[in-house]
Amino acid sequence: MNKLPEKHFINNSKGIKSWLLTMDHKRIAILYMIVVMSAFYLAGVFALIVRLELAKPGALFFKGAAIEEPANASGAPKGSEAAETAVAADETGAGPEPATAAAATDAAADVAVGAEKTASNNEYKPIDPGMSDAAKVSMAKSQVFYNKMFTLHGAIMVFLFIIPSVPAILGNFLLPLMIGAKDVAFPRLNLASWYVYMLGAAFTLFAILHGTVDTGWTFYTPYSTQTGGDDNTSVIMITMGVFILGFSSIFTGLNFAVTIHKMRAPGIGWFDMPLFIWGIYATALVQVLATPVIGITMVLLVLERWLGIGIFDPSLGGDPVLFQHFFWFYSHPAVYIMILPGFAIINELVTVHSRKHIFGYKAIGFSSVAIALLGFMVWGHHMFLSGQSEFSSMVFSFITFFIGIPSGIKIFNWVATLYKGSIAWTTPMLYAVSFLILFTIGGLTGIHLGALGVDVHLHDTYFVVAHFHYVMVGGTVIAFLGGLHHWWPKIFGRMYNEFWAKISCGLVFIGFNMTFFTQFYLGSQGMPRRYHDYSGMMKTNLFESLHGFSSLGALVLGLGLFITAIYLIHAAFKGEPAGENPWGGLSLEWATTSPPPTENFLVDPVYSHGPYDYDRVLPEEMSAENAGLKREKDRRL
Amino acid sequence: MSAHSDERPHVLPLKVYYGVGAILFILTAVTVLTGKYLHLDAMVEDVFKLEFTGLNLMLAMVIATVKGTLVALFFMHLLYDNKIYMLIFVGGLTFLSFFFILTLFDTVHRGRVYAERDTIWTESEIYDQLRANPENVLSIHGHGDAHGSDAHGDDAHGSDAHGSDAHGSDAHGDDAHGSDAHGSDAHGSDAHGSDAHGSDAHGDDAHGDDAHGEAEGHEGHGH
Amino acid sequence: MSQPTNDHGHQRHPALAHHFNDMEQQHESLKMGLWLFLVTEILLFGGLFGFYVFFRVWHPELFAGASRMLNVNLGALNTLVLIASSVTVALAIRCIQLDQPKKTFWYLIATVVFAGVFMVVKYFEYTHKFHAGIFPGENFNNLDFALGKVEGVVAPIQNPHVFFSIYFAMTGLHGLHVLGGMFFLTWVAWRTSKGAYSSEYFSPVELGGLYWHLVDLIWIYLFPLLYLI
Amino acid sequence: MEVSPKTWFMPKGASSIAEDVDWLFYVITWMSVAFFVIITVCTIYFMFKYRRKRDEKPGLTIPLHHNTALETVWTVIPTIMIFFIFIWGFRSFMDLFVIPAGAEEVRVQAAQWNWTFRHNVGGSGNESKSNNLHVPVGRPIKLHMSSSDVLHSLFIPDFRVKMDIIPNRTTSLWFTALEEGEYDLYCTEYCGEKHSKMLGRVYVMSEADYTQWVLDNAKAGTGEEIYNNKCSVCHSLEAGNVEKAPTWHNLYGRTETLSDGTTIKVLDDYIRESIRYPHLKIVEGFASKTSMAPFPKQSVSNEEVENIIGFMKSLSVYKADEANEDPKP
Repeated sequence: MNKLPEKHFINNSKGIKSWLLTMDHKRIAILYMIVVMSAFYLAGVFALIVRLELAKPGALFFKGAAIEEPANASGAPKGSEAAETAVAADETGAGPEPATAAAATDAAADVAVGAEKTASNNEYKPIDPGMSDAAKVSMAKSQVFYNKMFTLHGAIMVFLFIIPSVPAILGNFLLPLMIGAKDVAFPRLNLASWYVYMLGAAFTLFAILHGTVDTGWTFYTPYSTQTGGDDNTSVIMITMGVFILGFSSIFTGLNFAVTIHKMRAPGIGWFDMPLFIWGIYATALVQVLATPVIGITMVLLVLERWLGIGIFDPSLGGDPVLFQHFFWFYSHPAVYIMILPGFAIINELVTVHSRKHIFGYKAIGFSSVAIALLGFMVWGHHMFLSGQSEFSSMVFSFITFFIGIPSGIKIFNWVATLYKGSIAWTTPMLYAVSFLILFTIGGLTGIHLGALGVDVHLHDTYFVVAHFHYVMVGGTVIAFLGGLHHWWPKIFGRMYNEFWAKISCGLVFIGFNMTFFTQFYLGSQGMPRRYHDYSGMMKTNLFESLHGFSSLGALVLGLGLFITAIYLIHAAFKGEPAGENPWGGLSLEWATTSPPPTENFLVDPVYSHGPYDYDRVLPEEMSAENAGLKREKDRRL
Repeated sequence: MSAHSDERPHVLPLKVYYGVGAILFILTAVTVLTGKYLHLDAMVEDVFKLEFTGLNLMLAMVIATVKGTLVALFFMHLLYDNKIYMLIFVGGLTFLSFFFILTLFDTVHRGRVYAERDTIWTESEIYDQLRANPENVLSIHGHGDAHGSDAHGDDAHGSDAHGSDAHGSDAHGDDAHGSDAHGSDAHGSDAHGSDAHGSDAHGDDAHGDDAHGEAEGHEGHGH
Repeated sequence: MSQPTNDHGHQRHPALAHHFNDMEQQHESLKMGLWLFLVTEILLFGGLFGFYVFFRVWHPELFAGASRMLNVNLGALNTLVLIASSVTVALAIRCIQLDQPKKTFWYLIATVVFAGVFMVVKYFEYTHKFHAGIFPGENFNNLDFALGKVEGVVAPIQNPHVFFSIYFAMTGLHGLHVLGGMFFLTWVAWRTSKGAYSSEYFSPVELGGLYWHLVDLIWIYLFPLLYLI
Repeated sequence: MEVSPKTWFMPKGASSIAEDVDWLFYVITWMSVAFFVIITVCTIYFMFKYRRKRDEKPGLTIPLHHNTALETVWTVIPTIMIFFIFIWGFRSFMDLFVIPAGAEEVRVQAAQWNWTFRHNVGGSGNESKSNNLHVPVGRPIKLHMSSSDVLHSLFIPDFRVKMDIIPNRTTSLWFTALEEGEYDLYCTEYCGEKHSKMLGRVYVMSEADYTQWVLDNAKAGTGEEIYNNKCSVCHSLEAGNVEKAPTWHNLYGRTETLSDGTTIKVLDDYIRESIRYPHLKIVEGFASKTSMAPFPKQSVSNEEVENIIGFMKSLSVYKADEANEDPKP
């Protein structure tokens, strides 16, 4: 039976200091894993709250809000008024005079539409005047609460989980192993990036606790420069948090790019490395080139709020669409920072578990880099309707279509890799297959949103929510889960429980599709995004049934992910030892003990075979003692 | 990795550094002189009857780019180093140009289909407030002389009718450009107002010899 | 791959990190790392240059008029000072490559002194503006532009605070980078005086120099764009 | 152009462009389903066909590294298909963004959490205001939108139209309602606490009902009102009466020569600028007369400036869309 090596990177030095001041890329990967996964589950809780709120029309939380509690608890700039909209607003059409909710009598509500001398006075009013005061107070409070929840769900998922997740955890652990290096190029910078991440997370946490961040994760001005009135702290806190997290992302990207260029073991050329490295390289390029722009945008947003420098706020001579350009110039390459590591993982899962040479190595490698570079020219498709000029919408739509090609090529290549393989139905393979299916749906619905005419109808509706969840959750998160299961034995040296893994994979797949496939219909039927409540519409009951089903799916997805956490953590400590090469992989990380020693290899590796040479080399011949096969260097023809 | 690296990395002769330094100095002088005294647009218009705007800027940019490439190639050794660094440097600039060009597609063509869709640039409210109480407004020519109402024509359209500043309302009609001698600046009456910015009291500020906005050197600043 | 001692037989250089094979790989890695960092700096300042370009395309007259207020002489002086500092830091690198730590030390000190002069001149520029009530953003407190009383400009300029916000953002961020460069170069100079660097190991000096050249490069573009239009 | 039916995917398409948008949506959907089926069937089939038996010791697999022919096929075909989709998408985008001539203009003011729709009453400068949008059936309607605080976006799912509303700009969209009835109207750009309560209804009525509704709701003419108490002291409405200031009769759209000799066309921007900065472009012959004092925002708000422009439009024969020569003063 396999047994653990007595000395490896986890037990070779004890104590909290040895972990917190470690220079070992493997330990930093585990430090990242702890923090990033807890951010994932925290944001997951926020997602569940959002879904429960939307399960039923009307306010779910703060049901029993006491009446004497004044409604404007949120200190919204105009004083949150529960009395509904009033046309009798003054000439400048500014928002209606704030009327304190508690004192609003029903009479005031009826007359509010102004002296409209209409034959049929059943003019529609968004908040039906018949609502009792308690209902109005609870509606106002739960609205503010909901806005905060979806903002924090978005911000924490994007900045704290999905951008650092694969590069910082699996990338950190596997990059030096896969290219035969002792460590990443700058170990101190690697540790610094973890501490910078913690600082950024602290800022974000403070913004959560301080509590008035309700701008959405995109911080669109002029709302983000006005919300919260003169209480600047929480918006400045979260934007500073994003600015600092940007540095952590830059440090990781810079570190990986230099490592791949300079630290490869002798004999390993660019086409002898696993495609995981190509994916991580493309991600590093995007991280280094895109993140500074969000840095300067966040700094200027803070200056706009604090000093009023008049660059984004139209009342001070700025232009809000310019903020969107700056924001999306980072955020679209950021979605490629999210998906490219997902692609990177799938290469390894598909080849190792079907024991077959990758189909089209160069095609996949170069398409990763192509996506990374093209990703910088397409951000305008987020802004087709934001008032940008028609000419730029055309240009962005045209370039956007070309970015669909490389991802399509990748999917075809992976499917072709399965042909004539010997496919083991292990959990990582199940995750890889569900990635192929779900990411295809995500990618194809992107074409709906790229086509200008259709985007007018679908923009900012639940169709967009479904699309990016299919690409992000169906793509990156599922690939990440597959990668975690695939390399869990290598990181901790212990195997997880295969039965529970398959159960949770099934739950995740079913729950995910229940939640988000219904949202495609919700979106095309016109349900707008970021709506706390959809009562009072003509389609309320249609939306209610779809939202109900979607919320049910969210519970199933949540359950699946919860089970995953349990058995993986259990396996890390008490799983039975997994041996050096449980899946029969050929890349260098399987040519060392699991968990690997601190200096990664027992003996320094030299290139002996390609990572996907399943047609020439049997994985069983590989062993940790000789760091791969001790064969004379016969490079592939 | 080259197993054996020559001990002495590539070192440039001394005169390359001094030469490049000298060229940079000269180019700086050229760009300053052309910037201040040479009005290319006007010259091109009388000589070639062609309507161009921003030629000065283009010339300044060409000179700046020449200086930039000199610094990058010689001082930063891009010419002699591994070409990957040149690729990284130029790559960064290309991505920056992607950003500028594609965003300019939007900002320049906004009103192209319908003029009404173009951005309406309104003056921000801070100037209305400044006009409303001009006494603590500072000015280029010196401290806090109340600009109150010697604006173009009668500005007293209900916005700042209060006559608190000692000047009273200057003569109507067009204001004498630039030469509004403020010798008799009623410094006393609103001394507290004008120095509210924590800058220590200057005593007699450099009122007299303020040569049109370009405070020569810093003799005037006593701190 | 080399065993613990370098395969040339002689001892590993003390400054060679454990995970690098030889000094050359370490030096090249550090240089590439720095170049990638310089790209992030270029894109950071690129964002600000972006604001300059977009707002200038929208309001050419604002930029032309408001830049009258800037003192071209001080700007030119600053440019010369920075170019001088660029020359001295380049000579510092050359000297350390020729194993002359003494001269390197003095060249580095000269660079830091030039940087100091740059910051002092900038301090005067800023205070001159603050006295004229030109603060970034909302607390802009000067009506000369709105009333068209700026020398050489007839029509009233709308929202001049936008130009000065961009001006303060750009020169402010650049100033911070100059300060950062001063600290780093002082630390390197101190280490040079301690004899830490030689022609075999001089990466920190070169990195400091490259960073300083970039700071100078950015000012070379900043100066004409802000002062000379 | 008939109403496209309500299907599983799309709500009822009650506007002229709905049919074209739906067609493009279905074409993309069926193409996507085709690709999806190919990929899923291949994957599932390979998974089952080449499944590794429980205790099978896997040997070497076939050396299939790449197949250039297959790879070129699956690169070229998608490129052609998406290029076709892009062309169709851009064409329908242009239909959506170019407003047909003669569309009736409704001014929309989006504020934080309510809509205000303003209809011009038969050119008398009067306006009727409402929180809900009332439109006649069959005629193109142009919504001229601006926001008074943050970003908003007007979305009518059944008409397939949506456009963001930006504080410092006026954006516009158009539609032609094909069927009378009531439709939902949403705000789709997150605008703060009551973003989900910023709803409205679109009442599509017959021509007669619509004109009747507009007359019933006419408020005091804001355009005329401002003129009476702020502008009438200098500007007169009769033709030729120019002793103090230019008459507004037929002023809108006329080409005027300024005191420095340049000529300009009196349109929205010139009027807005002259109200704020009157001394900038003074018509020749009026420079000597007592100069007009600027009207800052406190005295005449942006809203009222728009109404003045609406009122001046009603006093002039000039029509914005058709090419017509200068109206005589």
